[in-house]
Amino acid sequence: MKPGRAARLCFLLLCLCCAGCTGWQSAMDPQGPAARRLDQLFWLFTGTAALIWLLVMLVLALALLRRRMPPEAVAEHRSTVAVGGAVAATVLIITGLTFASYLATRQDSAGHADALVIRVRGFQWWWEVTYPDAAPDHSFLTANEIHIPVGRPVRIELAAADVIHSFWVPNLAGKQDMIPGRDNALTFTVQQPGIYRGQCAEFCGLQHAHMALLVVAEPPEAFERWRAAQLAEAQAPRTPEAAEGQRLLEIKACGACHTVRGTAAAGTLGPDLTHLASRQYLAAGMLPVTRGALAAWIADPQTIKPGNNMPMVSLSADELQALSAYLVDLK
Amino acid sequence: MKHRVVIDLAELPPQGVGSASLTWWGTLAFMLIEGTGFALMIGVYLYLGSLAPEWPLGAPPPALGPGTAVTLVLLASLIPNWLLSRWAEAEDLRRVRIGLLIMAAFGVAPMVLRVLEFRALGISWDSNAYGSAVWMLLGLHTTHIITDLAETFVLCAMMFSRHARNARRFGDVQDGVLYWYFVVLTWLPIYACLYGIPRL
Amino acid sequence: MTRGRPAEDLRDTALAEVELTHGLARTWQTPSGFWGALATVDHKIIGRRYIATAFVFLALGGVLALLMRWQLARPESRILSPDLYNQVFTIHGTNMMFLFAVPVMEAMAVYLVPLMVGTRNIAVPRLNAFSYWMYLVGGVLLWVAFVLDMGPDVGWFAYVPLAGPQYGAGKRADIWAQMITFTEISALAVAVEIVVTVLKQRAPGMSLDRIPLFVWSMLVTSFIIILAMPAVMVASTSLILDRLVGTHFFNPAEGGDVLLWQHLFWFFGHPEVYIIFLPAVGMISSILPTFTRRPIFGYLPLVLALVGTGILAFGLWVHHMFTTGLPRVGESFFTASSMAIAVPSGIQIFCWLATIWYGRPVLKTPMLFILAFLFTFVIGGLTGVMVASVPLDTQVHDTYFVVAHFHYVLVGGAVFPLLGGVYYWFPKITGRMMSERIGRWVVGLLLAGFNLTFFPMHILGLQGMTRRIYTYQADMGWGGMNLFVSLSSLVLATGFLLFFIDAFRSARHGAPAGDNPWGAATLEWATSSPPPPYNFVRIPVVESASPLWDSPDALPVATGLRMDRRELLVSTVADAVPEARESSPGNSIWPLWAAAATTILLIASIFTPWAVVWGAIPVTIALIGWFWPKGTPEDES
Amino acid sequence: MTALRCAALVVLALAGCKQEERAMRLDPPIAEAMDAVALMPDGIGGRPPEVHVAMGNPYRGNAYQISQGKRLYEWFNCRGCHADGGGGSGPALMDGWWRYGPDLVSIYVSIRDGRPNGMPPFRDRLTPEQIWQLTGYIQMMGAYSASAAAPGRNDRMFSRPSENRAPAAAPAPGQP
Amino acid sequence: MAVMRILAALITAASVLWSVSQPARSEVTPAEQGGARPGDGNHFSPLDQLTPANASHLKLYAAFPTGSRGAHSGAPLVMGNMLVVLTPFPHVLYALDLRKAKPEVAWRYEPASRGMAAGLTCCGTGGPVSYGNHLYFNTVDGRTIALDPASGAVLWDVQAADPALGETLTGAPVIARGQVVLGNAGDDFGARGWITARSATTGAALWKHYSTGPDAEVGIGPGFAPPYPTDRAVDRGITTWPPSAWQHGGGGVSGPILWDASAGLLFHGTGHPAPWNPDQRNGDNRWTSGLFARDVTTGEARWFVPVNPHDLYALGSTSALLLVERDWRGGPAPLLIHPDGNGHVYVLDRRTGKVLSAEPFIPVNATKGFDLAAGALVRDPAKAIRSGATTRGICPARPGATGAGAAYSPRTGLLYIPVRRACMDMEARDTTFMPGTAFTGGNLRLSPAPGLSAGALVGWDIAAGHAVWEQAEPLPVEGGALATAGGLVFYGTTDGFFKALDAGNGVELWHFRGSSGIVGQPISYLGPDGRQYVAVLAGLGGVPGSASGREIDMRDATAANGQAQALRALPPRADGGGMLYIFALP
Repeated sequence: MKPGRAARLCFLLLCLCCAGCTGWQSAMDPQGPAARRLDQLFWLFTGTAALIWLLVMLVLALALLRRRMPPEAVAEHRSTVAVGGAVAATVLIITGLTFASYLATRQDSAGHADALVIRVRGFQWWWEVTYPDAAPDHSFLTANEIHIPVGRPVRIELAAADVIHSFWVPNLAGKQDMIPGRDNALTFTVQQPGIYRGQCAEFCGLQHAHMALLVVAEPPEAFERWRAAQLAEAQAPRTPEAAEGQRLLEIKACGACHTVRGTAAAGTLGPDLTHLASRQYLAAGMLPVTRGALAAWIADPQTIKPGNNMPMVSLSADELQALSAYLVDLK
Repeated sequence: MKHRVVIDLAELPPQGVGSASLTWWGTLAFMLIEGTGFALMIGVYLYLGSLAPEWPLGAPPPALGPGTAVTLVLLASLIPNWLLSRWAEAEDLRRVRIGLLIMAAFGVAPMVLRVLEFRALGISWDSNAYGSAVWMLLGLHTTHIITDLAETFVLCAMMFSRHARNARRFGDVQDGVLYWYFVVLTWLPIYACLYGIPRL
Repeated sequence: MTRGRPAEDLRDTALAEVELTHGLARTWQTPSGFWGALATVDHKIIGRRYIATAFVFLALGGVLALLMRWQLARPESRILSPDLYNQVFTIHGTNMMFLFAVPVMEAMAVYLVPLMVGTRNIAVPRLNAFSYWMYLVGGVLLWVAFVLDMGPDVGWFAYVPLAGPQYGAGKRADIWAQMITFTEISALAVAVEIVVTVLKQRAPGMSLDRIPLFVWSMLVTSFIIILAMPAVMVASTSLILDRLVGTHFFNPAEGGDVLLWQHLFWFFGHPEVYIIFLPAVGMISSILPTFTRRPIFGYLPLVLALVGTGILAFGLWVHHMFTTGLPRVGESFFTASSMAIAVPSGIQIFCWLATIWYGRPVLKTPMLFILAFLFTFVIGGLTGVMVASVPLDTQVHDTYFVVAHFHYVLVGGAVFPLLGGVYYWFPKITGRMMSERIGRWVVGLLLAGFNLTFFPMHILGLQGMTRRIYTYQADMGWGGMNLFVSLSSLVLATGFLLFFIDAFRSARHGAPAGDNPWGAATLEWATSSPPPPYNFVRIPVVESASPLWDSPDALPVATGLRMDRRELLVSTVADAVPEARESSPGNSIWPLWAAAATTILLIASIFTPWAVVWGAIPVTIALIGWFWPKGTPEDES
Repeated sequence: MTALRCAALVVLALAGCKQEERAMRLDPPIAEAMDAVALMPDGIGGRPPEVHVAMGNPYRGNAYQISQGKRLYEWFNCRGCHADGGGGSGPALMDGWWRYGPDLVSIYVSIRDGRPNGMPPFRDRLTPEQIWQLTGYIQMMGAYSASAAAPGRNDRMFSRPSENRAPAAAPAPGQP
Repeated sequence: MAVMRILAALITAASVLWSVSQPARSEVTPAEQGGARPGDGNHFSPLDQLTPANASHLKLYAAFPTGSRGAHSGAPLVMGNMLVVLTPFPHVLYALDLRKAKPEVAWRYEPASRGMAAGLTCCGTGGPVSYGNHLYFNTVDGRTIALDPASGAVLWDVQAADPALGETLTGAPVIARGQVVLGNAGDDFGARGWITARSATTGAALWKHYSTGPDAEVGIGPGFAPPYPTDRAVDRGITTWPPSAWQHGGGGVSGPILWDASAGLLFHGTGHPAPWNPDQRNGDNRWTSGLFARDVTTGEARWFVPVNPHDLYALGSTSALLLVERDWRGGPAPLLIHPDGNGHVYVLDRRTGKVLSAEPFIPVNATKGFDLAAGALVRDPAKAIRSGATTRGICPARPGATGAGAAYSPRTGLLYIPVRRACMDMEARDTTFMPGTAFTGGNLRLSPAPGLSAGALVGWDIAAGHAVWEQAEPLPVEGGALATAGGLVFYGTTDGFFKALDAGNGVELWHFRGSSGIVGQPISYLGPDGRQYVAVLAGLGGVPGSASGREIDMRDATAANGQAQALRALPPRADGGGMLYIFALP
C-alpha cells in the first residue's frame, strides 16, 4: 500500500533527522530555557499530531477494508455519534494546545531586570551589534558576532536599518523580526558555553542567504575579558607590512566605510573592523577570518557574495598582501 | 436520458424586475466589493491615525466648506434619484429622460466641488502618510462618482436613442439609481472620517 | 409589455426533440472561426480555456520549482545567480497562487457550476469572457517580464520596504503589483458571476439544501474572494502609488507603516488559502458520493463547516505576523482563532470518513486522489495547528518547515482533489475517459514524490534552514537532505508529466465516456458529454439532493423557455422557485476590446500615473460598445 | 490586434530588459578601463571610456545601477552640501543647470577629481564603478524628462518629489 | 602698564565682530561713553549725535560695492581715518580713506585662497580687527593674516586651520593681552573644535585647546571649577562620548570670543557636537554646546556651563555673548548674557559660571523650562530625535533662534535680540565620517513658527526676563543689532531693509532699502569730520543668496538644511551683490 510505504519512509526520515539534530543552527538542539520550552512544546504538538494522524489513517484503512453491513439507519445514528465525538475531541485537543502555547508564551515574556542589553541592527546583509553602556565610552560596536555571558539573561534589542530582517538563533530562542520604524526585543538565557549560529529569517534581498551571525556564549569572566578587549583601540601594526596595510586602509576607499578605531578610518557604512580578527567569520558568516580569506574577499567581494555592498577596490598584489596582513592582526 | 415535464415556465415574465433581475444582483455584488474597498481604506486611515503621534500629521484639519457642500449636494440628489427610480418603475420615458438629465447635473456638481475639496485638504498626497490616506480615500470616492457619472451620461444617451422604448432600459436605469444610492451612502462614513476624526 | 404569447414565440414545450436541439444549438452556438472564438461567451469554452491556461501556468511554475531544487541540491551551487533565484522563487509563488491555484478553482467553477445548478450559461457571461482575457494578460505580463530579466524579485508577498520604492529598483515590483490587479479583476469578476449564478439561476426545486457541495463551496469561496481581494487591491494600489507618485503609506519616516502592508496583504493572503482549499473540499464532497455509492454523510455539517471556514478565514491573518512583535494579547487571540479553524476542517474529514465507512468504496483514480488527499492533507492540517501556536511559530516561521506545511496544505489539500476532479470531470468536459491505468501511476508517483520531497523539508526547517535562500553553506549539514529532496522532486515531476501526457492523449484517444460514466448523482451528468452549447435541452427540475439517483428513469424537466433567443431561468434565492425568464447576453467581441483597453491602461500606469487619465478613454469607449444595445433579440426582449 | 499588442509588449519589454539588468560585478580590467575618460583641457566635457560605450552606457538607463548610485549619494555625504538635489553649500543638482556641463564625463570627473569651488575629490573613496553609478544617478537628477529607470521616493522624510516624478525645472532665462 | 592696558582696551574697542567702533584717536574713556566697555560684545556705540528725534532725517552718505556675492556677515572696521572692509571668501580686504568727500579705496589686499574651502562653509566671514598698529583678519580657508594698515603689506601669515580636515575660520580673531585668539568652525564637517592663541607680533602659536578629548587637550587642570559637579570628573571630553567619537566630534569655536580684561578671562561658546544624529554620539558630548571661561595667558579652562548637553538639534552654543555690568536681584554683579539658539536668554554670573536665569524669548516646545538646580533645560521627550525617525514641529529650528548679533544698551537696560522664529521637522539618519565632507546625518524641513512672523527684533528686559517689545519681520533676522547711546537700535533685514528703531519702545523711526539683503553687523563711528556715521555691509550670499538666485532648487524642502524654505518669502534676486552703505545726517 502506498500510505504504508510512505509511512515507512517518513519513519526513516525521522531517524535521519534525529541524527542531524546536532547542527549548530537547529531548533531541535535547544541550549537555553527559552529554546527548551519551545522544544518541549514542539514535541507535545508533534506527538499529538502524529497520534491524530495515525488514528485518522487507521479509521480510513478500516473504512476501506471493513466488511459491509447493511442496516443503514442504525449506522447513520452511530456514525453521527462517532463524528460528533471526534469533533468534540478535536475541540478539546485544540483548546489544550492553545492553552499550552499560551503558557509557553507567557513564560517567554517574563521580564528580566538584570538582563544584558545588546542592540542589533540588521543591514543588507550583515548585523551591526552594539553593546550599550551607561558610560557612553564603555559602549562599543562590533558586527556579525555576539558574545554573551552564560547564565545571565540577554535582551537583544532589534532594529532594521533598511529592509525587514529577522533575528533567529534557533538553538537559543525563536525568531523576532527587525522592522524599520518599529522596535522589537528578544530575551533569552544561555546555559552552556558554546557557539551558536543564527541567520536572517526574513527575505531581505540578494544576499539573504548569506546573512549569518554567531552567538558566542562564554563564562562571565571570559565575556568580561572579551568586552575589555573590544573596548580597546585597534592593535597597532607590528610589522612593516602591516604598517603599510594600515596606511592603505586609511588612504584607500576602505576608511570611507569601515572604522578601525585608533586609525583615520572612521566610516560607519560597513562593519566595524577594529577587532576584526577576534571574530570567527568574515562577511556575515561567509568566510573564516584567515589571511587568505581576507585577501580573497577584498580582492573580489562580488564573486563571493554577489550584490553585496562592498566594492571591488583596485589593489595590487602587494597591497592586498599588506592589507590582509594588517587586518588579520586586528585581534 | 428521458425527460418528464413537470413545470411549464411559459407564463413567467420574460425578464426579472428588481431582485429577480440578474443585473440587480450583479450590481449588489460589485457594491459589496467596492464597499469592502472603502471599508478597508477607512481602516487604513484609522490605522495610520492610531499610530501617529498627532493626527492630522503636519496639517490643519481639512476645511469644512467644500466637503460639506459635496455632502449636501449628494444628499439632495437622493430625492431626484428616488423620483427617477419611481419613474423608471412606471416606465415613463419622458420623466425618466428628465430625471437622468437632473441626475447628470447632480453628478457634475460634486465633481466641481471635489476639485475645491482636494484643495481644502490642506495637504498634498506626497507630504506624509496622512496626506496619502486622505487623497486616496477622496480619490477612491471621486472615481466612483466619475464612473457613475459616465454611466448616467451613457444611459441618458441611450434613453434619447431608439433603444429607449424597452423594459430592459428601465431596468438599467434602476440599477443606475441603485448604484448612485451606494455612491451617496458610502460617502457619509468617508465624510465623517475625513472631517470628523481630525477634529476629535 | 404584454404577458400574452405571440404567435411566433418559439418555446421548447411544443417542439419536437430534433427541432428543439437544432434551434437551441443555433441560438447558443459559438460562431466558428477566429473572431467567433474570441467573441464567445459560452461558459464551457471559456472554462476550458481557463483550465488549460491554468495548467500551463502550473507546468511553468513546476519548471521553476525544479530549477530551485536543482540550485539547492548542493551547497553553494552557482547554477542560479541570487538575482535570478529571487525572481524564480517570486514567480513560482506568484504564479502558483495567482495564476494557477485561484484561477483553476474558479475555472472549474466556471465550467461546472452552471451545469451543476442546471442552467444554460453563467450569469453576466460577457464579464466572464472579459475576466479570462484579463487573467491571460496578467499571466503573460508576469512571464514575459521574467523572460526579459525584469521579473519581480521581492517574493510573492512583496513585503515593503524591500518591494518599496527605495529598495525595489526598477519596475519589477510594479509588474508584480499590476499583475495582481489583472488577476484580481479577473477573480472578482468570476466570483460575482458565480454568486449570481448560484443564487439566482438554480434549476427549479434546487433549494439550498439540495445544492451540490461543490457549488456550495464555490459560493462560499466567491464570497471570500469578494471580501478578501479588495484588501490586496488596496495594498497593491498603495504600493504602486508609493513607488510611482510618492505617497507614504509604507514610509515610517512620514507616518506610514511597514506592517500596514503585512496586515493588508495577509487580510487577503490568509483567506486566499481557503479560496484555494474550499473548492477542493467541495470537489471531494461531490466526488466522494459517486465512489462510495451513497449520499455524502452529514450534508448540513459540511455546509456549516464551509461557511464557518469562510467566516473564520478572516480572523486569522495575523498568524502570518507572529514574529513581527505585535502585542501579546492580540497574538493569543489569533492563536486561538487559527487553531479553531481545525474544527470545521475536522468536521469535514470526519464526515468524509463516515461516508467512506458506510459506503461501498470504488477505488477508481478520482477516489485514489481523495485517499492521497486524506493522507497528506491531514499532515498539513496538523502542522498548521503547530504554526498557529505563537511560540512554535517563532521557531518554524520563515523556515522550510513552513514551506513543507503549506505545500502539504496546497498540494495535498487542493491539487490532489483538483487532479481527482480533473480525472472525474474529464469525461464530461471532453467526452472521453482518462486512462485508469496511467491514473493509478499518477496517483502513486505524486503521492510518493510529494511526500518524499516535502516531508524532509519539515526537518530541514527545524534544523535551521530558512526560506528564500538561494544557497546555503556546506558546513550547515543540510546538503544530504536537500539532495534527497531534489531527487525526490523528480519523482513528483514525473507524476505531473505523466498526468499531462495522459490528459493530452485521452483528450484525443480516450475511450468515449457517455453521459454519466461514473454513475454520479448530480445534474452535470444529466446532459451529454461534452455538453451542448445550451447545456440542457430542457431545464431540469430537482426533487432531491441526488437527482440522478433518485429519478433514475426519467429526468423531471421544465418547459416554456424560448429557443429563438438566449433565455434562461431565474429562480428565488432560497427555494429556487422559478421567478422569471431572463435573456442571457449573446456573443460579443467587446469584452476583448475592453480587456485590451484595460491592459493598456494598467500596464502604462506602471510608468506614468497619467495613463489612468488618458487610458480611461479607450476603456470607456470599449465599455460603451459592450453595453450599448445592438438590436439582438436578447437586447430587445 | 493580438499581434500588435504582442509587438508593442516586446518592444516595451526589450527596452525594459536593459533597464532592469543587474550587473553586480565588473571584471577588474573592465573596472579599471572604466576610469579612462578623455577629458577636454578645460575640465568640462569629454569622451567616456571606450569600454563604457562598448557596454552600451550601462550606468545611464539602468534602474539597478541608478538605485545603487542613489544609495551612494546618501552614503557618501553628498546630501551634506547638495541636500536632496536642491543644493546648499553646494549647488543644486536637480535644477538642470550644471556648472561644469551636463554630460556624463563632466559629472564623473567632478566627483572623481573634485572642483575648485569646494567640491572635494572622491577618487580615494569610491571605485570607478561606484563613481559611474553615482554619475548616472546625478545626471538623472537633473534630466529634463523622468526616465523609466528613475527611482521613486526613499523611505525617509519627504523632501521633494522623487526622481521619477520631478524632471529638472527649465533653467531661468538669463542664467549664466 | 596701566597705560598699555587702557590703550589696548581702547584700540580693541574699535574692533570687529561685536562692532562698536570709534576712531582710535578718540580720547574718550569707557566711563564717559556711558558705561560701555570695549570687548564686551554689547554692540553698543556710545555716540549720541543720532537720536530718535533726528533719526528720520538719516540719508545715505556713501555706497561702495564690494564686488563679492558672498555673505557679508562681518562688520566693517574703522581704524584711524581708514574704514576697512573684508569681503566674503575668496577674500579681498579694502581700506577706504574716510577723509575724502566720498570714501575711496586707499589699498586692497587679496590673499591667495584655496577654493575647496568654499564648500566647507555656507555663510560666515568675520571682519578685520585692529591692534596697535596692526590689522588682523582670518580667512575662511584657515589662515590668520596680520597687515600693516598703512600700506597693506603682510606682516605675517599663518595657516591656523586645515580645510582638508573640514576646519575653517569664519569668525574674527580677538586680541587679548598681545595675543591673537581665534577658534575654528567646521562642526558640520566633524572637525574637532579648538581655540588658539598666537602672538600678535609674530603669529607664533602660544596655546591651543580643544573642545573634546582628554583634559590635557581641553585645557582642564587644577584651576577648573565648574559650577555643576558632574563636570568635575576626569576626561569628560572622552567619557561622555562613544569610543573615539570625540575625535571628530565638532564643538568649534566659531562664535564670539569675549575678553574681560579686568578678570583676565576669555569667554567663548562651543559649537554643536558632530554629527547631528544624536544616536551616533550617545552621552553628554562634553565640551560641545556650552560656554567656557578660560584664562587668557594659558588658555586653561576656569569653568564650563553646558547649555545644550547632548545637543539633540545641533544648535551649538556659539550665538551672542555679552558682558554686562548691572544690578542683579539686589546687588551689582558681573554678568554674562547669552541669548542661545535654543531660544532662552541665559544670565550667568561670569565669575563662577552659575546660571542665574534662563527665560525663553520665543515660543519653545523642544524644552519645558529651565531647572536652575541642575543648570539644564528640561527636555520634552515627545521632541526627542531618534535615528531613522522624523520628529515633527520642533521649535526653535536649527540653526537656532538667534545668531551672534544681539546688542545691549546700558542706557535702556534692554537686550536687543535679532530673532529667527522657525520650527522644524528633523529626521536623524546614519552618517559616516569622511574628512572634508559634511558629517551631519540629519534632514531638516523648516517652517515658520505657527502664528508668528518668521523673524523679529526683540527688546528684552534682562531683569524681568521677558520681552518688552518686538518688531516683527517677515523673514528671519540674520544680521546683528547695534544700540547707540543716542537711544537708537539699528539692524538690517534679510529682505534688504536697514532700520532704526527707538531703543526704548521699538517704534520704527527710519528705514532704508538697499539692493541686497543684510546679514552683517552695523557699526557707528565718528568720522574725521566729527559727525556720527552708521555703516553696514549688505549682501546675502550663502543660503539666502543662493535661494534668491537660482543656486538652490526650492522644490527640495531640505535644501540648505531646510533654511531655503524658511526664506521662501525672499523676493527673487534680492541679492544684488555686496555693498557697503554709510549713513549720516545730511
